[in-house]
Amino acid sequence: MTYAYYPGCSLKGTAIDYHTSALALAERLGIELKEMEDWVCCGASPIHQRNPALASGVANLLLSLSEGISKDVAVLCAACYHNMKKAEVEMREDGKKRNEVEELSGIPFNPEVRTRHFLDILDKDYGLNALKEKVVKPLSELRVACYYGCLLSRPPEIAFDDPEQPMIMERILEAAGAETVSWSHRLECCGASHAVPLTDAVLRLVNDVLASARDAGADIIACACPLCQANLDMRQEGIRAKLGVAHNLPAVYFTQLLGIACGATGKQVMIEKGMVSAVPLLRAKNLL
Amino acid sequence: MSDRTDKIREVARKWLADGTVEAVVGWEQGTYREKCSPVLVRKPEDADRLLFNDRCTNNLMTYLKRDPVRGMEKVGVVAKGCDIKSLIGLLQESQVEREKVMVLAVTCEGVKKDDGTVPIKCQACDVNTPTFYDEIVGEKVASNPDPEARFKDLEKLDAMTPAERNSFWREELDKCIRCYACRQACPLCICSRCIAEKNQPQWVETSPHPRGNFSWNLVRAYHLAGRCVECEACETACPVNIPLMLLNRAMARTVKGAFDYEAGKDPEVQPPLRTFNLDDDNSFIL
Amino acid sequence: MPHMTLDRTDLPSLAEALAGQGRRLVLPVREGQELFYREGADPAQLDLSSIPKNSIKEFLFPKCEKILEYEYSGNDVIIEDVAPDAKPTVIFCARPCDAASLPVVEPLWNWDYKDKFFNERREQTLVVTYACRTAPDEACFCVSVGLSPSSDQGSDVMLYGVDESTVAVRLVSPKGQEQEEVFAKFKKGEASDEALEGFAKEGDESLAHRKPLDKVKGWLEEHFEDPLWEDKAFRCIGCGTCTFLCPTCHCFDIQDESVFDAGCRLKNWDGCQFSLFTLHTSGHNPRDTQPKRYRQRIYHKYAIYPEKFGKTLCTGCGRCVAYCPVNLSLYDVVATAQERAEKGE
Amino acid sequence: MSKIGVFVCHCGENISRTVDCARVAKASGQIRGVAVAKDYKYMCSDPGQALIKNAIKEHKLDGVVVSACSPHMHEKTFRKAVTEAGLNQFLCEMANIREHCSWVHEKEEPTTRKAIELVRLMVEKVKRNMALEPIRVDVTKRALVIGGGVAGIQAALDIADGGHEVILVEKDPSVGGHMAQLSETFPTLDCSQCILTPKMVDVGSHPNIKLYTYSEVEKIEGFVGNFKVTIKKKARSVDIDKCTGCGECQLKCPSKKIPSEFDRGLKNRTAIYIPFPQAVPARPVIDREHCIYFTKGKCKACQKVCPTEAVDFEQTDEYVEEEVGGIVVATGFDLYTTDKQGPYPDYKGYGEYGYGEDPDIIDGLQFERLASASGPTGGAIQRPSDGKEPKSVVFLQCIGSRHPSKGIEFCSKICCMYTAKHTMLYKHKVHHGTAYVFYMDIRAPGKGYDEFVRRAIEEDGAVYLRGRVSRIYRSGDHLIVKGADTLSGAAVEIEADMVVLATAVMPQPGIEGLFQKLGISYDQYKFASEAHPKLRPVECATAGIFLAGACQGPKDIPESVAQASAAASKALILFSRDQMLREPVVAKVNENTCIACWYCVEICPFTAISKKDIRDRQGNLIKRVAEVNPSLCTGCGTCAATCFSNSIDLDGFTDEQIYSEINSLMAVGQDLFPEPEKAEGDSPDEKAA
Amino acid sequence: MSESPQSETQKDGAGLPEAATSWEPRIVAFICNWCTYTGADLAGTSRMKYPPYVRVIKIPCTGRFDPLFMIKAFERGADGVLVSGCHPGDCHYTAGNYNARRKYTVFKALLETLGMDMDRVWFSWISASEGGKWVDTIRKFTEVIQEKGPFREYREMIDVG
Repeated sequence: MTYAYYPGCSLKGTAIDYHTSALALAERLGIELKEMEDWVCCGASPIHQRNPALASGVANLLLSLSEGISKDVAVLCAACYHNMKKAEVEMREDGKKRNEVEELSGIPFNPEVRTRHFLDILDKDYGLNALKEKVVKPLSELRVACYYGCLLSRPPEIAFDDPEQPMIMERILEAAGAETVSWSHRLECCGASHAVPLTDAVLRLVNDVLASARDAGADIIACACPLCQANLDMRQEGIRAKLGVAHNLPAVYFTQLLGIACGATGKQVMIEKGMVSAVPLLRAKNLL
Repeated sequence: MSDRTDKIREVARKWLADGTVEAVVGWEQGTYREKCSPVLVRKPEDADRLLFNDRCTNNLMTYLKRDPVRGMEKVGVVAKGCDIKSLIGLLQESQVEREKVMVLAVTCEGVKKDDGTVPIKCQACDVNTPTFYDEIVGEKVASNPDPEARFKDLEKLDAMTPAERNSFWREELDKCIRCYACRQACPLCICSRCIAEKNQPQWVETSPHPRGNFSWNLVRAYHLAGRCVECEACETACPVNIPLMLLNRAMARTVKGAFDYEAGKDPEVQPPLRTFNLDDDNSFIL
Repeated sequence: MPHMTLDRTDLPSLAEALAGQGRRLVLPVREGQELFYREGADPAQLDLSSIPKNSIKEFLFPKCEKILEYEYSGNDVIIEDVAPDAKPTVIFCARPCDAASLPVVEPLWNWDYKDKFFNERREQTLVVTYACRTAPDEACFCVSVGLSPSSDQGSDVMLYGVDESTVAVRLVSPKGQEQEEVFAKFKKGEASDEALEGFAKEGDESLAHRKPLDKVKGWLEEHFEDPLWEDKAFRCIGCGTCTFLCPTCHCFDIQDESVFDAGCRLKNWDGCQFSLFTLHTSGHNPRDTQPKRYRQRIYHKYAIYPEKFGKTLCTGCGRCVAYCPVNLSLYDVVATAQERAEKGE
Repeated sequence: MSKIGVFVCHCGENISRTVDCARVAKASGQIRGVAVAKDYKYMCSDPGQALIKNAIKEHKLDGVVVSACSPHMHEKTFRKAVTEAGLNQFLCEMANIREHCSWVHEKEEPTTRKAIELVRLMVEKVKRNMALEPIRVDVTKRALVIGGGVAGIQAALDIADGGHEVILVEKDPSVGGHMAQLSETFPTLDCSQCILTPKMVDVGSHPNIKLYTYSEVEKIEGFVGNFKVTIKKKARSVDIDKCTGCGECQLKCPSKKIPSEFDRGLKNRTAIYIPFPQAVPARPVIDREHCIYFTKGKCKACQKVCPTEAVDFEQTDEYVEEEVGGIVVATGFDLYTTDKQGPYPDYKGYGEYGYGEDPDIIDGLQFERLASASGPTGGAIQRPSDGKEPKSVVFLQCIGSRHPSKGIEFCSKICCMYTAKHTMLYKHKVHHGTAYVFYMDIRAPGKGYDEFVRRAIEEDGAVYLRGRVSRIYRSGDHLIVKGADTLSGAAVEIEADMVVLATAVMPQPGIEGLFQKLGISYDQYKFASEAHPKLRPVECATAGIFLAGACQGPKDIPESVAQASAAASKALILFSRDQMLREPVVAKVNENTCIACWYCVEICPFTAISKKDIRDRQGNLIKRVAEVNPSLCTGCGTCAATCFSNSIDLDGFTDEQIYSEINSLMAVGQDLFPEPEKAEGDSPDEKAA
Repeated sequence: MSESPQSETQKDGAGLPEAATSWEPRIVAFICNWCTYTGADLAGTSRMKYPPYVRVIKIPCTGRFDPLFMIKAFERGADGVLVSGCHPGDCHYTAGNYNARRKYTVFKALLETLGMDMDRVWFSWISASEGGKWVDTIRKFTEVIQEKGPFREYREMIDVG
């Protein structure tokens, strides 16, 4: 199983733990994530506001880089996925749009190439049964709130699960032995785009998400988006200071939890990187 | 090849001896050049007349709809993968009852035409090892169809202007002598009374003049659209060398494109002109 | 008597010269893998490498011919005769078996009714035959019906390719002799009768394996019901290729084609291999199975026609053997009859 | 030689203004086979018709062409006229030289020529017309009504009152359907059961109605006027003749925790149960899936307590055959489920709303039960989780409906009205409560409907918010409903005690199986299809089968009842004669040349073609051929055009007729290679002049 | 009614126009009884105008249309053939037009392969309410045929025999 891997810029920077843990997990599962050469930033999130055609052009360029590796481009970042998948679907279905983009990017669109989120790959290609077999350290007794955020499953045209009620992350983490909680704010926006200009609003949004997860009895939040994770993790200090609520609820990547379940060490999945450390919790559950 | 010949004889002998079938239709050695010839074997001791080689070009399914085979309780028929496509067509159209036919399939690397060349159907063959049969002989032969082969000849037609195509066909069809060898050879021309032989009213004029020839060849191709399995028997039989397969393949390409259908694949599927989809192409209708 | 010789390379010019007298020109040319006699073909394309797939029949007895026209006028029908559209014709480099078919079918067209369509064409056709030195195809069996690869039956002029560059001319009929001047223009030398003798010998030798079929008629008369017919004719698919390519088969069908208030009567080729050929209006069909129809063809050629006209309705051209799509060889069938007759079976 | 009469009408000046009618008549007279040709001012007038009738007698005509207006206008008139003169009506045809000629062309030479050609075309057709007789089909004057909801009840009662026997088949243990579950009905707010129950009783006791409850249609054979129906009576385990309906068995049944279907799970029932007190028949049935005796082999408490020994554990499914002439399909609807466990696995649910997880999120029918005086709460509005009176209720419309991404595009039609009703019922019982409604559009086009919605808003103070809800989640004692009010542009968050979802109206799950047995078509959602959306809205394309109620599409009660009566009247029309007469434009098979490829059988939309065995006297099969049932054939001719052996022809439009029509267009002596005329003048009138 | 039915008007001397003296387009239209025929009636009752060169042959449904009809029409000298019926979903017989559409698709491709002039073969859906569409269609078709002239390629074939 080889996929053309597009990390995107966050995963080489702030979300290096996502990148590292995903590779560690993939290696243990026998999935090859082969990084495409010469990739560039996908342009999320300002580009499609400024120039939608250019956004699609960049996506087309990125998709074309998969040639010689695989027809499936594996993506981890929700924003990258959103941007590329949307362009891909549009080009496949709208001949006019496709011509426009091809002209702009000077690259022919290959309708066989598909953007795939890593969750989707684990669920459909790898399979939950195969995954279960690789679990050496079940995440038992860990109560996980799976957080999708607003981008990962929307709009319906690009969704790989029910856009309003996705359960894919739950399925996967349950396969790894975790207990998942049913909670209300799993698809709410964390406000990441407004993190800088409207920090106060963002604090409130994040607080709602965290409170909802805590109320549902979660020990930890699993994310699949670098912006969400960063926001949920590092805003907790601000929330304590400004709103007087101390959540102390670790927010990590699903790949980190799965990596540990499949036998990776905490270091290998960079679990210590979080500001609200998950280490004590995981130690307590005998997972580290 | 000789190995397959032996096995065909063995199975045929067994079927005839134990009463599985009344007779077996197969090929025997012909007498002109290397040609083979269809034969009906009724007795176990005659099974040794049967053989298989790369000159076994005849599509024996055409005999299933003819006397005396038609009236038999059960008959064996030796068949290449391409011939079985015709059988599937006959089954779809209820012309043959499956339980009355024992298919003795034979794997095939491809046959040769009388002039020694390889027919297009063999270049494009995806059934070198048949999958629909009662018994099969021969080592498995992998199919390696040339995806271009099937419709390659159509390119020259496509490249012509309509007027050029029209004069091309006028010239070809003017040769027609209305012997109906194409129809007789075709395993799927199943009508007991062909439309060309009905004269009240006479939709298709029987005289071999340009107008009669045009409408006959048009109707033949139309009635085989979505049904023709491209066995090439018509073109082979044509005594005046009309390139009938160009028409048949043009129809096959249309049916594939418009209805995503290929004849001779699945006996359970509806032939395209026996059904419809609500969202069939409507773009050409005002 | 010596015969004039020509350069083989002059054959196209000769053809043109013969046609130049207002004749339509028919000659064999190559189309794909096979040769065909074609009207109006370029003489430069003349191809003598093998025996053409079609016979010369269609130039005397076309596949479709209008024989009368009619029109309604009030309650009456006005019938108008149509004159044959016969044109002076030269068939250049016919094969001996094709030329020989003409005297075979002539009595048929002049039996109780004299067919002006055939006769006028025959009258106006000059047959220039190119002799076969040896049998040009495996299917040939002219020797079996009393002909030979260099037979001059039915020919007006015989051409003999005596060597690679030279063609000898023999003017056979008065019609041929009338053309002497035209041939003389191309004369390059002379050849003796002896020079042509090799043809008969080599021709017969090349077909030494073919049996005479002299006992077939007698055998047929005794074996109308015989398992042979079922066994051989099982494979026959009734395509009619044999009859349509045959130089001697001559059956036709009469069709009236009318449009609204007027129409015409057409004479079209037909064949005894078709079930419709003998189908009665009542629905009864005396020859209701393919073996019966196949048997009929053999009987007509080897028993009925000889009985009636004293000639075998076959020139052994072998087209029915070579082009039968199911390889049902007429020769095999009649040879089997001959063999069985010889054995007294 | 034919003797055709051609009668050219001037239609006052309507035709003669642009067509030279006299010339048309004269030219027609010269067509071979035309015995007489006349023109006249008004052919459809009495003298005009008399002219035709006299000519038929005088010239012994064997065919008539009336060259006048469209056959859609006067074909019946002239066919009647020729019948009166002793000619078969199908030997009369019309050449349309008014709508298709004089009215649409200028007065010029080609116009008259066209008229002549149109006549000639029809003359050639009529020469080949056959005398046809209308097809007569015997009619069994009994009806089958499938479904015992209000539509089925109404159709059954109407037909029965019309004097014909009715077989009413209901799959549930009682008739009544969804209407029996409703509390009050819009827009009058009268009690649903009060108006329905008398009809249920009537159905149970009507001498002309044979009621099969807890039964299903197993098989249907035959065709219009002559259906044979096999009905499966499911084992009820109770002999309803012996049973008195006393209810003792229900009291003693130890298996008491089964969610009641009738109360939509808001109340429990026993394993032996009468679905609701007003049930017809008021006889219990044993639910074998939950019965302790049937699951564990021991108990029989009901049998022991039954005073009439009516409980019969040995009962098995029984099959009965009934012969009927017409069928009314009234299988009704069910609600789209909002969780994924429901009966419509093809559709995505509304997991994000939490239906099925949170007990205080309910659907419209559950609310009906809560509001019903006979319901689990006796009509008090109490939320299911703890029985508290909800202080605020949020109603969501269009749950499923008009939501393409959930797979349904249609409008369920009744939700706007019943939601308004719900808010009223709620407000009338909980005076201080607040009812919120999230809607997309308000659709209230009916008598008194819009006024009703206005009343809910203006008098009862329901808060209508135009927008959709993104999420509902529990926060302590409340449900938080997050949505958008698109009129104010604000995001809204409402603390609710209960949420009611107006879910889409869907056909009964799996109903397509029945439709296939009936041979009727259905749409992508499995709603039954009518023969024509405007002109034949209650008939199926298959003759003798009629539709009533929501099986055809979402409908409210008045519509369902109206359609049921319409379907009943269609059945009564069918039963009004001993024999039906049908247009003899039907297909016929040439058995000599039919090759039994069954293209026609597959392609016929009316299942009018079947496979027939031809046998010799010893009964040996000689061949199989297609056979057209003239009672079912509607004469579209698709089979004739599809048959490649040309073995099917269509009376009235035979190959011979069409061939002759085409032939007539080739004028004799016409120059086949004329030069196109170059236009010289601009005015076409010049040419005519 | 004063005029007696027997006093039929008979003008003498009018030449009988069996055939046009110069070429006129010959358009044959096979149209279904329920939609297009009624649509053409509507064009009449609305007094819309179109050129008089179309000859209508009524069939019950486009499902009845056999491609042989079209070929015969060309054999009889048609310069253009139109086939028209109910829009998809409107068929009086529910499915005739869907079946017809498949036949059109296949037959059209066959004619194209044979190099027929496809400007002379038109298909349309015209409903009973689309009198205007009928008029537009016939007008445009007539214009095209007038532009192209007689269908010589086909007429050459007719001339034999």
